Amino acid sequence: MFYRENGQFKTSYKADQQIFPIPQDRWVILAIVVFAFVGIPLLVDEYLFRAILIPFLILSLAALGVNILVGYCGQITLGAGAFMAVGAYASYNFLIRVSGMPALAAILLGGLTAAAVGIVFGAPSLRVRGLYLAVATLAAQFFWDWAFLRIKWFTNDSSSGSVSVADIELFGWTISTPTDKYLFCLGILVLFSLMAKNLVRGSIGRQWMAIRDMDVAATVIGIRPMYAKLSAFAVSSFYVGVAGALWGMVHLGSWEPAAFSIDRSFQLLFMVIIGGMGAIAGSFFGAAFIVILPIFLNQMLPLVGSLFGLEVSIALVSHVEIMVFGALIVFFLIVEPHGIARLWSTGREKLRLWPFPH
Amino acid sequence: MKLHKLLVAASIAAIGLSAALTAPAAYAAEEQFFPVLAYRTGAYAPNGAPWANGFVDYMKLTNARGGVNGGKMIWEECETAYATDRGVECYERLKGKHGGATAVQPLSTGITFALTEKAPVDKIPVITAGYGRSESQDGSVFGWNFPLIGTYWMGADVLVQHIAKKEGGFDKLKGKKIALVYHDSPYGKEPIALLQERAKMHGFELSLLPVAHPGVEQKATWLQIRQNKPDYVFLWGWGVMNQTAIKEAQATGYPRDKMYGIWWSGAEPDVKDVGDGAKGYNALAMQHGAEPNAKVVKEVLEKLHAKGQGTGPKEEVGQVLYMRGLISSMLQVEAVRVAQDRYGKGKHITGEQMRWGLEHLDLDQKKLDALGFAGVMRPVKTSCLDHMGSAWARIHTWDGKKWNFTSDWYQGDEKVLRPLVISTAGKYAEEKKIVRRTAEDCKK
Amino acid sequence: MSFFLETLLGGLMSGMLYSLVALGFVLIYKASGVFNFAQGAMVLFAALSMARFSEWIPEWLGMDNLFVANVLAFVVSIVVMFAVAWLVERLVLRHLVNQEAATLLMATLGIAYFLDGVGQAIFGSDIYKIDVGMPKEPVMVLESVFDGGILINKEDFVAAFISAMLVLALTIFFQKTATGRALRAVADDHQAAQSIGIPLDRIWVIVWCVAGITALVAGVIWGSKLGAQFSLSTVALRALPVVILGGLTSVPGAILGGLIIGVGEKLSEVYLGHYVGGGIEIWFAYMLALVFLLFRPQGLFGEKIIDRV
Amino acid sequence: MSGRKIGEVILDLKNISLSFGGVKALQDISFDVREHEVRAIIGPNGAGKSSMLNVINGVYRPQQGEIILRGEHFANMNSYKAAKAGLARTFQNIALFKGMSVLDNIMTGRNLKMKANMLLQAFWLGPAQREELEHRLKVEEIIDFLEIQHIRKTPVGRLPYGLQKRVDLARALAMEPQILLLDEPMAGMNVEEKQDMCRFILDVNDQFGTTVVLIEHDMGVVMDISDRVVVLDYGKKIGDGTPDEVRANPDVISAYLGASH
Repeated sequence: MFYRENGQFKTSYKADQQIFPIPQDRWVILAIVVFAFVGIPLLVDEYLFRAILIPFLILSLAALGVNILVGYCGQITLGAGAFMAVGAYASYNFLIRVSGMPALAAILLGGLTAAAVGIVFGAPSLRVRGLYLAVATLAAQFFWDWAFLRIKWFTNDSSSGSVSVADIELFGWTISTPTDKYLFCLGILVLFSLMAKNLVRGSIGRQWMAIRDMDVAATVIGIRPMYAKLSAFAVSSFYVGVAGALWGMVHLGSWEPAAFSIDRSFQLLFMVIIGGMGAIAGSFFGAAFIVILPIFLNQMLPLVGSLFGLEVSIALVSHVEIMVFGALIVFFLIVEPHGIARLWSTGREKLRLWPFPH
Repeated sequence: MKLHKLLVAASIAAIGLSAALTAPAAYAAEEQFFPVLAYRTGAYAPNGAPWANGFVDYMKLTNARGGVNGGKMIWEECETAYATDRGVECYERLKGKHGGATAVQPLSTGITFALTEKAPVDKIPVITAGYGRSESQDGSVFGWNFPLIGTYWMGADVLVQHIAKKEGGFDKLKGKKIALVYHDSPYGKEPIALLQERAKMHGFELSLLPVAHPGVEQKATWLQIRQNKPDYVFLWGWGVMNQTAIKEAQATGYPRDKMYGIWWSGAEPDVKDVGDGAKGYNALAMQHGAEPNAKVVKEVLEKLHAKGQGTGPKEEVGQVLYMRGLISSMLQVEAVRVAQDRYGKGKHITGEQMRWGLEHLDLDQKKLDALGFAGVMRPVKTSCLDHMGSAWARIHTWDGKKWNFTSDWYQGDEKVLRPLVISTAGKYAEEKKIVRRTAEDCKK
Repeated sequence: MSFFLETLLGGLMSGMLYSLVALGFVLIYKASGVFNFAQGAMVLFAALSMARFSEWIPEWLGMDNLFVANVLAFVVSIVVMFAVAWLVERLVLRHLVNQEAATLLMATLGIAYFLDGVGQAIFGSDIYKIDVGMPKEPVMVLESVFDGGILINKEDFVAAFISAMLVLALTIFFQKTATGRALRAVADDHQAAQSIGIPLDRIWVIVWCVAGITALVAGVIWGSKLGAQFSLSTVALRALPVVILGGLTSVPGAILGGLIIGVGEKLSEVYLGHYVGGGIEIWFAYMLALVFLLFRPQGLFGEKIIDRV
Repeated sequence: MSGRKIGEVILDLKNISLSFGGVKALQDISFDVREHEVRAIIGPNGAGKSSMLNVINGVYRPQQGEIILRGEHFANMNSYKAAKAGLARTFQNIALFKGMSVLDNIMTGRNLKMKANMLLQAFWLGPAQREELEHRLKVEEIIDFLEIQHIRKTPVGRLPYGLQKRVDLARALAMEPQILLLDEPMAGMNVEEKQDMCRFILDVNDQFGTTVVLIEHDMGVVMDISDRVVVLDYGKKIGDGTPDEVRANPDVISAYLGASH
């Protein structure tokens, strides 16, 4: 009833070009962001912060990056984990090797390093696509897995190959409690989401989508595939790299290359497929879904089992978990290739028309 | 469309429920809660499962014996699949339950690294019996890590001592070639620092041969071994990597009796499928080996498995990894007892009190015998500065059917270990801006 | 020299197994344009099925003959793989006809996860033994020619022989039988094949069945070597560079590509690895494939793809 | 043909030959296009018309021949250079960006003229925002011109065929091209839609002075709207001239007109 646009008219193209042209949407989103900053820290306990909310924020950021590449520019990647690793180790090295380096700058530089590496490994996209590109990105994954294990310089000669950092500081604010970490990641995510939205609604975003939808036609109207694809790889890897830096330095505190293994790459791709390719919101839905589902199954299945007098072992739970992931991927690809984000917007369309469905 | 709605509804329900389920539950004051970070799936499941079974069985046994001064042990399992992030999630989920976890045992060096950062904040001791970071023996820097009764540096040290003895003295090691075949992870890399130190001391040649996770592809590794013909091969593998290594050794004709595994490469799942092919293969025994005749094993069979209350299959009881889980569990239960002696018998022990207990563990032979561990292990005595407590180990050898002890007891050489521990821990302290605990602090 | 030959032989033997998995990739890709990421999961599934049924069947029937048990387990496993093929076509592929290649690729990734989960839920996640009587001890040959001779693994030779037999059988199947010819027709032109009355859905089921059999053979060989366990599913990732090198549409390409990757991996690891600390074989294979991609995207024997506007 | 004045040769194609493997798609073709004129390329199916357009804007590279665009010589074009030089085109089998809205599709046509860098865009800072608005105004003019205001925000995939063709034209027009290449702009349309499309083409030619090169099957339309016609058959040029001249050319009659009508 309140979700009605009657009587709202745009009087300028500027008004029409806003991110959320419908005022109700604007207010709802604003309310969510305010709640996330103010309400959640008051309500939530440490477990939710550490085990769900912080991973959710960081993986959303990474999924956002993957979505730019896969969803907006139509280039497949199975190496996102490697770019997270590059971001994490690069920012680690900037932090410990350059004295007086502010942590935030180290994180952003980590992202930029990942962007540069992304451009190198994205170069094959100029000649190949689909499966072949997937192989190129897998090459990145395996190479960096190896490099961070083997090249001691990257890990500051740590004997075990595992690195750790102290709590980071931001303009005198030491980020140590879960709430601090949450707020820091949330701030970055909000900023980066806004930037991503701006990019995809502007000319660069249109170039990416043009390349995705019909690359020959895109070239004919003067879009350079090289610039469009490599910029998508760069921006995507930047996001993924920053996410990697946050994952290592803020969430884990100490980590090893296995934290960014090929499973992580698949997980990020799944987030984008399930959440919604080519939709910013899809990245959040996908990340939320994939972070929560295993925890949910872990707690629910034994309960459900006990209703029927069965004991559900943790082994079975985790088998069921990967089965559910697999089945959901197939389900979404068949039934709703645009993922949860599309389900959401379909629901919203309905709401706009409610209670008159036609 | 219906399916769509169902899906949305399910996701909302999921969020709501997991929030509801994580709300702190009521607990009885005298119960001690232990999270069990296990892995029964993935590439390392065959080795992770028996450990977890032994671990849980001892807590069951403790309760069957009437608890610690009447206080019961309670626990909850969480699947980590040997993945660090899942392990961290498990830890976060479980650490606050039932009035807070008393201690946690990650059973993964990677997870140990992650939890090392969290333990001082949460004030929950991290027990890593026979794994984890070797320098965490230094309790003045690693206040919350307890690599009880064995670290990888100590293990590697004992292996070198053993072959020196076989060769007839450390001076005979000069010019010898030793190859380390290791799991390419923090776990596998741990012994490198010590072995390099020893190589410098005695002039043997150390070659490092990493094997990528999960370790099923070792052909190239063993071809290199065949080319270099090292005098000894040390194996630092886990899960399927171990039996693959032994099979490849068989296939390339490397003598199994020149192979020495760390204690995580010397259990039944590592050799039983290779059968005769593994005959002569040696591994370090972290004090205990397979102990089918131990008193405590008989007690478990009698009090738990005979009543259908055992965890896992009955045949497993007494096997190497099962025993490791059992001992790990026993050490923490005994630490609870020590803490209760100071903070009140039958009372609930907090993480901080548990640390005190772990730092004042003193299991002499008499206590061990009483617990049914006679002949299984040697006394353990920890202190504020020494979080390992015991550095004894021996070698056992597979005869095609079972593991048999084939050496005397060895002790890790303090003169070699201590400086390495101190300097590495110092580097960590510097990185993390940690102030060393002094003898004064220890008294608190 | 003798060491070089041993390395070469070792590489060829690993390569043979890669070829077997790559063959599964190629068969499905040729007939349906789907790149089947789930081939590795199928190998695991088949190996688990083989291992467990050879253990269960004697229990059920109360007999004690390893050979009969193995034969029965093999037959049951074939039936299981056929069921998998049929379900995949029914539940997944049928609904994704004419979708983009990338979508199909991701769908098979989903299938892979699902199979990994189901396989372990049904058959368990321990290491299981497949004992088909493969010889384990090595022999030395050519001792008169080289100093120390060359070490040969009988097991590898038996495996290579079985692989070769399978390839031969498949070749006969494709060249001589009506179904085989129909499959080739589909590969050449979907519409043409349909217009002469070959039902596409049945072709897909058949080709997934054939891929299931190659997965089973690969699973048995590998399983008897390494034990049937979870890590087998990662083999798909190792065989992926093979098809890039050999070309996605070429059976000889899969075989030759497998051998090249196998040899390349081992030689690089043994001769280059220690300069950089070892463990380079996985990414070396991928880099090899990547370099290849840049210069000859269609692979050694693949058909050139021309984009039409 | 009111106020416009046909000018000098703007695009000159000399001895173009193109083959795919063994198939000769174009053999030694030469013709020119004058400024402001409507130039048609006709011929039976498979005559090489689309290939000709693809050569002109650089999608295909001819093995021989040269393209002279406003006095500049090119052995072969590439699509980007062609777009920069003021060539725009539409496609026979509509090549719209099907995941994007009509407005976004047309906005892509402004791409070459948009200069704000990525950082400005990311933060939606002054210049980027102003630029977006400026080009939006231009695009809205084209939307008005082609009468597609009502479908602005619709994803192109949901539009009927005729409208898609119109959006395709709009996207090309958004580039403000000097030469517009149209590949069968009226294929598959009904009479009414064809009339609309004819009107749009002539208006573009008339109001903006855009040179138009078009391929079309409908002879009536071609003869009505074009100034000069080139006729291809089996990759060879068999006629060139005004509609009347071509209509009278015996080769053309036998090869094309006679055969198909």
